[in-house]
Amino acid sequence: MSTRLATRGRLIDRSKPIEFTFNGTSLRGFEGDTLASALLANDQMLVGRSFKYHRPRGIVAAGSEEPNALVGLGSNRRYEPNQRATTTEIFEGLTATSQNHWPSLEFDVGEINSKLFSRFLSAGFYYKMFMHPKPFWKHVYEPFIRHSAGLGKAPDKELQDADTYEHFYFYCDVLIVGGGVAGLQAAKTAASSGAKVLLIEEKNYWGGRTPVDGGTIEGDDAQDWVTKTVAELEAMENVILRSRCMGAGVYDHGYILGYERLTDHAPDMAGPRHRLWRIRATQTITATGAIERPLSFAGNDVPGVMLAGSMRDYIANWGVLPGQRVVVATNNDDAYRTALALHHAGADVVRVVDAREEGGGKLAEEVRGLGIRIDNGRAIAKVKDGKRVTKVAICPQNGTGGAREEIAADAVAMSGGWSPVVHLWSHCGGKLTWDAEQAHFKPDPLRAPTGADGKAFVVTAGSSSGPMDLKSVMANAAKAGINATQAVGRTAVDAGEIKTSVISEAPMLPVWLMPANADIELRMKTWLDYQNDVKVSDVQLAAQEGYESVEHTKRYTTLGMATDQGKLSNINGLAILADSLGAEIPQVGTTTFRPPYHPISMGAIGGEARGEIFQPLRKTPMYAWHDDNGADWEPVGHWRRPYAYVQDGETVDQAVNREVKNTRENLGLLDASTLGKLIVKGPDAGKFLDMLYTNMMSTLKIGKCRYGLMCSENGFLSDDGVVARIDEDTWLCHTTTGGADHIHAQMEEWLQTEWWDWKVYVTNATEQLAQVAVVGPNARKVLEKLNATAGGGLDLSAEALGFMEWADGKIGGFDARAYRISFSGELSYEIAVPASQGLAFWEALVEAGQEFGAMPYGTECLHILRAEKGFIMIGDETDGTVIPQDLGLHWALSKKKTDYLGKRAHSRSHMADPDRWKLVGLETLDGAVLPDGAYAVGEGVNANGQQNTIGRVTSTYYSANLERGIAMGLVKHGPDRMGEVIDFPGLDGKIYQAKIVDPVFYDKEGEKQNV
Amino acid sequence: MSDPVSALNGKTYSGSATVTENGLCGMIVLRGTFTDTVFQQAVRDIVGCDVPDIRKLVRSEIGSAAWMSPDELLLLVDYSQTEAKLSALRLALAGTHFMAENVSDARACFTVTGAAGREVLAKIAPVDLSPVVFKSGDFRRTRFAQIAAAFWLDEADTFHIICFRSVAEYMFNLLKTSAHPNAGVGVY
Amino acid sequence: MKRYSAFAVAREALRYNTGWGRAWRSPEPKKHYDVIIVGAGGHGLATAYYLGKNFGITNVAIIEKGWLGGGNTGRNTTIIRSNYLQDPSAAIYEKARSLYEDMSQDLNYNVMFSPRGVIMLAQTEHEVRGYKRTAHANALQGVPTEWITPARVKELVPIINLAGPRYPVLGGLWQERGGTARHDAVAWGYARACSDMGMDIIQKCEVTGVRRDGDRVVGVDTTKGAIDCNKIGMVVAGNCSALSDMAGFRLPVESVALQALVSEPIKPCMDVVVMANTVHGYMSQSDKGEMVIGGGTDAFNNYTQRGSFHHIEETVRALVETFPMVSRLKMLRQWGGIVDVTGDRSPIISATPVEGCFVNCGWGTGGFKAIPGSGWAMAELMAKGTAPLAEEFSMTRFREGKFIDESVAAGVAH
Amino acid sequence: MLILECPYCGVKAEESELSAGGEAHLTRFGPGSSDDEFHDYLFVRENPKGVHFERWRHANGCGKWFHAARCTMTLEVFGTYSAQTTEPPQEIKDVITAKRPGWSWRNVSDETNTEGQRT
Ligand SMILES: Cc1cc2nc3c(=O)[nH]c(=O)nc-3n(C[C@H](O)[C@H](O)[C@H](O)COP(=O)(O)OP(=O)(O)OC[C@H]3O[C@@H](n4cnc5c(N)ncnc54)[C@H](O)[C@@H]3O)c2cc1C
Ligand SMILES: NC(=O)c1ccc[n+]([C@@H]2O[C@H](COP(=O)([O-])OP(=O)(O)OC[C@H]3O[C@@H](n4cnc5c(N)ncnc54)[C@H](O)[C@@H]3O)[C@@H](O)[C@H]2O)c1
Ligand SMILES: Cc1cc2nc3c(=O)[nH]c(=O)nc-3n(C[C@H](O)[C@H](O)[C@H](O)COP(=O)(O)O)c2cc1C
Ligand SMILES: [Zn+2]
Repeated sequence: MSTRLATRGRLIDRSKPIEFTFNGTSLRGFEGDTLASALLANDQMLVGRSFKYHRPRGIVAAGSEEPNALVGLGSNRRYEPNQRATTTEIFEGLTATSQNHWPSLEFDVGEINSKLFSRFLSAGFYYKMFMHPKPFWKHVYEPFIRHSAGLGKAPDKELQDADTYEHFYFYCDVLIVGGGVAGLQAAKTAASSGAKVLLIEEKNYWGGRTPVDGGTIEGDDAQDWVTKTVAELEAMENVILRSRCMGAGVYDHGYILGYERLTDHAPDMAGPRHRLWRIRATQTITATGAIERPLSFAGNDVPGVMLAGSMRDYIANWGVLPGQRVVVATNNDDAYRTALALHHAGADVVRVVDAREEGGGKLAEEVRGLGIRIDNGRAIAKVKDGKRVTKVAICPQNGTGGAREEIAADAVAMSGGWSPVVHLWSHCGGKLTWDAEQAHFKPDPLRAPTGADGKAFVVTAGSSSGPMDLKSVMANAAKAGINATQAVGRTAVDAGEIKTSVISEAPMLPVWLMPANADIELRMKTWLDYQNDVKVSDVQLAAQEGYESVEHTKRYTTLGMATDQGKLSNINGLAILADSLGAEIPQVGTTTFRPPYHPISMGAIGGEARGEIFQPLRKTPMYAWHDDNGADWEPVGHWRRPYAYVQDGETVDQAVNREVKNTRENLGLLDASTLGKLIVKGPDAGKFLDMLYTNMMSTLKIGKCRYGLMCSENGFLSDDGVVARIDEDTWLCHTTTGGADHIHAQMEEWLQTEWWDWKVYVTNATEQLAQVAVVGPNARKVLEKLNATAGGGLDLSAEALGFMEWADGKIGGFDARAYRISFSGELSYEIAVPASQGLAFWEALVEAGQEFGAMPYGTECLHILRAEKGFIMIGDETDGTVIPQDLGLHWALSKKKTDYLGKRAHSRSHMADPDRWKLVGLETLDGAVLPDGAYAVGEGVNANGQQNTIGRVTSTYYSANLERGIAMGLVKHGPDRMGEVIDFPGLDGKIYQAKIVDPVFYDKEGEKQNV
Repeated sequence: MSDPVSALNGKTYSGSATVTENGLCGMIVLRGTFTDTVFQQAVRDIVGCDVPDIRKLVRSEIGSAAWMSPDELLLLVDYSQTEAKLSALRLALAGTHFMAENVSDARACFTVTGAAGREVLAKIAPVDLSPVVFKSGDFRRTRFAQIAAAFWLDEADTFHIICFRSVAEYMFNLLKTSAHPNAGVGVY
Repeated sequence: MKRYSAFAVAREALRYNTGWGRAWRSPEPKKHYDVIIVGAGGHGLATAYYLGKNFGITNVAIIEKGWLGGGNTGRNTTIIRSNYLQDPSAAIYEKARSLYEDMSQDLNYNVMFSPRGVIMLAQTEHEVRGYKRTAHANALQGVPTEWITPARVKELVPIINLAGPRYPVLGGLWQERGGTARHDAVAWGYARACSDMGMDIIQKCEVTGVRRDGDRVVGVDTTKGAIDCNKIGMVVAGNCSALSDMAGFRLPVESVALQALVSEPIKPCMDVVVMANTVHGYMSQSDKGEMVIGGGTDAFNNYTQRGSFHHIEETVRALVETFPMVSRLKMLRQWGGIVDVTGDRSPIISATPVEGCFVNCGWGTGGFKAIPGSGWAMAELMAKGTAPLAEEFSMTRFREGKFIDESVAAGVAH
Repeated sequence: MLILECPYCGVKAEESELSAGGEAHLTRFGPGSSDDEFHDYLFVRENPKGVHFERWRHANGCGKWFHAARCTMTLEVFGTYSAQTTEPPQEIKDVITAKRPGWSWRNVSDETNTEGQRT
């Protein structure tokens, strides 16, 4: 029976009762309780079911190492699976449900796995079976396995998380992780140097275990020392303390993640739920303490079997007595503290089972003095199975488990010794060394993780360094503070020896199995990894089958792969493995420690980036107008561009067709602001552009424009656009929307890293200007009307501004630059105005254009218009594997220039291959639209049995002007095969027959644009 | 010609700090050789201050100059005078190798005021914003969450932020989220 | 070797599993082998297996510096698909996928190949067109794939947020026969089968030099001494540049870190593999219940098996947007692998300038799915000198400009 | 998450402010070069385990390219330096020699004082 004590409980406030529910039952706790302590206070020993065997499981630990007590917490938009009861602070209205059982926690059908099949479900059993009949894996076995695995249930598929998250970048000289006495001392020492110090502690209280374990520091009772020290640190300007903030991971170059849980303990509080601290610390001190190891005996997973240290935590911290009749099993002196705590809290310590023949030291004497029976050299043979502890069988440690004595008990406190928490030390490459005396791995200070400067950047402090007694812990912590401070170039005040109480302890005895030669029946009931149901026999089987590397054993048995990452099981597991292999533990080594120390929410990792700030959304100055006027948006990089403007009663396709016709017949307006506009200036600008473009740009006359192509060094077409020469040493290069940033970056790269002696400057002016394409037979009319009505002298007549020319001036009162260029084959002007007037200019055009039939058009119409004219589009006709020659763009490849990017590449054998597919137009025989991406089939199959192909569609549209499908494609020997009909099988099963034609479908003579 | 409008037309939000889109600001990108005395004089003539030190912004009555890179300054002037100053600058530098372009409309400007300003920025920019490290007159180019930005701190502890115009709304929402009244960190 | 079966498991259970022997032997190296495979990852082991199975070459040693399967084979997100755009890729990945279907039976080791289907989401017009193109190509390559509507996507992936809102799902390329497999088991199954054929798997033995007689390879130096051989297959993924240096030739490869992470296990909530390339995230659920999530690659050379956290952040951000419920899951563990990336991001299966020395590398971020097909082709190449599946993957293609570029159809390589 | 100090603006930039640009000190080969030269220029990389020289750009910052000397096994940064150079400066080589005696990279090593021969 687990009960709440009338006294004790330093962390709870009995004046503040709290109601919460567990599996629908209303229970009470106090402010300061964890869910685990509150459950225990209500005698709720059974809290969950194990992963594989669905064994009844209770709370074993009191901190984040807890493997069993995982619950589903909250509901709806605040539901979260797999929350640890031991790290969950209770609050009014908390709802928790246990996991991994059906139909209920008490009666779980899955338990049959444990009762009947457990011996069949040994390590790796599924690799050996479920192979026949073959389809059964997908349809029977796998679904079954998946449903019985998996722990908590998934959050609702449709609900958005109710909470928000954020990040915080923080920089300090010394970061201390862990706010136990060691962390506090290290912080105090480091802070004395004036260094900027951040101290983080995952729990909501300071001091770690010491106030529970007792002792004095500098003459004060541990708790008083903690209170005093915290106050001292809080008063210092150079120190920041954060509780509820876990050191989650240590990454390269001193980058550390802090995971601060802001509202988990009070979900109704406004503000972000979690904050991910992205800390860059010159030195990090990990003062993360030590974790107690369970003992490996049969039935060590029965609810009521608990870590000894945790049991006294429950008594001291939360005033909860987990059992009335308790057996304490140990291989070291520390567990006697639990015996004392139990006794003083009123429990009956029915036996202390000490595996050591010699027994314990001073603390043992004290226990014996209280009349408690201590059995030396003995072990727990077995705890009787069930939903809670009822009987404990005791036997000699050096035996197979025979000669048992059975005693009645309702709880067992076990201690297998303590292991330093070395996770953070190890994340970034810190190495460990084996301490045979204490039987644990501890950090090897000579092989610390190293940072950007090649020097160690992590120091450990306190029990996470190895020493377990208070005196050495404090000395080690102070030293860590001094070392870290030195490493940041400062001098700490050396406080000298820190006086503490001293209790000498007898040496511990490594005990990896209880009893030492436990028979197979017992080993099959002896748990190593509670959550993943890995037993001693599993590890032994893995070794027997040749999975000898500790990494193989881990993966074969799943030891240490559960949500606790083996905090309790790893060392015990590898000791068993070492024993099975006849090897020493350090030879076997550990598995790799990886972040996070303890699972962290995905929400926190994503941070603020959700909803409208999931990603930047780039908007042109006319964005709002488009949105108000029916824009069907298309994402283009981070931009959003109107695909079409849908009017009432129209489908998107109808809108596109309307726009296509209207632009050719009347007037279309396109927001072309996203096109890249790079200004290139300098005495060597012409020479530079000649290198970047395949054609000649240096000879372009001022006032003129030229269409240019760019290739990568690898020869592939990468961008295109119209280049205008502005003055003697200035050019303006238009790029594609996607190309703007990237071509700009590329220009800078060549200028800075290859031709750094060339005098050229580049500025990306893309966003300075809003650009509108005014397209169609009425293009000139609308602009002239603007000039006439609103003033503006720019002469836009054919004579003053010829095709492929540009001019600056005022149009309708706006400062403008007009380019007479055309991507549609129509009379067309592209007009740039300052972005701050883009919307006004656009609106002016729309209004003035009314009488000329002006309509805005979107990207799809743009595509169709250019396809009707056989103009290529980067990203359609090109895909990163296409060279200009494939597209019949030889005319744009300068013969005069000795060099330009891509030129050398074009002479490689495959690029000069006459069999390359070449651009042609394609017309279906029946006028249908060729399917996008279709391939043309050739004769036969290739060496791998694949159908041979001879071409593919690169763009295909319905042309409303021609009232038929038009397409372009790349076809083997295409230009030589005009008029031939080739077959394109569609995904719909139909074969589309298309004639190879010239790619210019509309206005072949190009008369329309030249008016 | 109609009145020029900034990306968000002066939108503002008050939380733990006040975030304001600042309207249009005259900005000239000036590239050239900093050590050239002609260049230095031109800068002095246009904005009334010397070429700033690395990662600094200097101010005068008539304008400011910010260090963008070893060969690039950002000159801040009155919006209405940008074109005139640009012409003057081009004239002054004629014959040297330089580039001067008006980028006023390519950018959006924000201020963040209030005691929580440092924290608001520290949630989204990987920069040490502690008062001993980042001081008034410091100018820094970095990223704000997923976009490039530049910012500086003035004597009145106001942060000034510049980003591209197209992402003004993203920037505003980012700062707004960061300045949520219940999301104070409490370290600065 | 004892056959694995439900019957054997039951029988052994009754005698406390005492009768199970080793899955593979751990022998000392012999002085000479016909073939030495360097690297006991999936590709190396599969190469050895098919050398034995298809060509009767069994005097083979597989030399592994660490533990077998501990390289990228042991740390990948296990996505298997063959809906590639380019013919040579589709051929080898489809060969691999079809071998996966029978692998458990063939090896008598359950590799848990789970043909649960793979969806590649199209979230931009560009992707729509890219995937339609791939679907057309696949139809002619004999790879059954299907272009599916958003409604069908939602049916297959109930946890998805179709509306975006940023990148609404416009459809997807669906390969019903794609899926996942238990990655470790693939290595272990091959290892067991190789060992059973008499091949020697030598673990904890690093190849430190390649011994040549003129232009011909004659053996290797290892941390366990020199070993002679007639042919070498270098199948060491991220370490291939180091190995080729030993042999005296260079490879067009760079080694970079690729990361992955898993959530805590939850009950089944997603039955297919989803790849969302626009936002850079992909995810599946393992049989144990974790959401298995692939991250991005660093752009710098790195041999630490760790990567930079901002890639994890980017991936998780994308997944929270795509699958809102992910927000309230927790990351359990993250890790990295060192992947070998070539100039066109497609692999190399090739003879080399050194006679008798063959190389298989460059699988980069996506070679788990290829393991059986690659082993098949590599074995044929080593045994016969040519192999149709390997033909186009020769290292000379970079000289000719004959790339195999998969990125063109909005695709990524995983 | 690396930090590299930009030699131009002095910012100790974290990786997310930078973009990595691959191997340093490549010689560009254009028309007239042999197939081997061109192939190696485009594709063959040192990819060393250990000392490496590479290019980075302070992309979310001053925008400048620079060079870094770094160890690919430990990620230690030996130094950063100007992009406008065809070989690592002597100071950087000295730093590396002190930390990694016997190092070599392409034809640069702790002994030689090459004139930055680029292969
Ligand atoms: C995070 C991540 C996610 C991935 N996701 C996917 C995915 O979803 N789908 C997919 O298809 N692919 C994926 N991949 C890629 C896939 O893992 C690899 O392509 C594949 O596993 C490579 O197998 P391999 O046998 O070539 O290499 P490895 O498995 O790396 O084996 C190479 C072996 O060579 C050994 N070796 C190296 N040097 C020496 C030496 N000198 N002497 C002896 N031995 C040596 C190594 O120790 C290693 O064991 C992913 C990779 C990573 C890292
Ligand atoms: N006699 C024994 O056998 C024995 C064994 C173990 C500990 N002890 C006693 O325990 C005390 C140890 O003091 P200490 O300060 O070294 O350890 P501690 O366990 O008291 O404190 C460590 C603190 O670090 C925190 N922490 C751990 N990982 C963290 C992370 N990733 N992020 C943030 N916080 C984290 C913990 O919550 C804890 O508060 C001493 O009094 C020692 O004598 C004794
Ligand atoms: C598909 C897959 C699923 C995994 N699932 C888990 C898991 O449930 N628990 C766990 O701890 N690790 C899991 N891992 C990660 C491994 O523990 C390990 O990190 C990975 O294999 C890399 O090895 P290393 O971390 O030892 O370097 C998984 C890995 C893969 C590839
Ligand atoms: Zn810089």
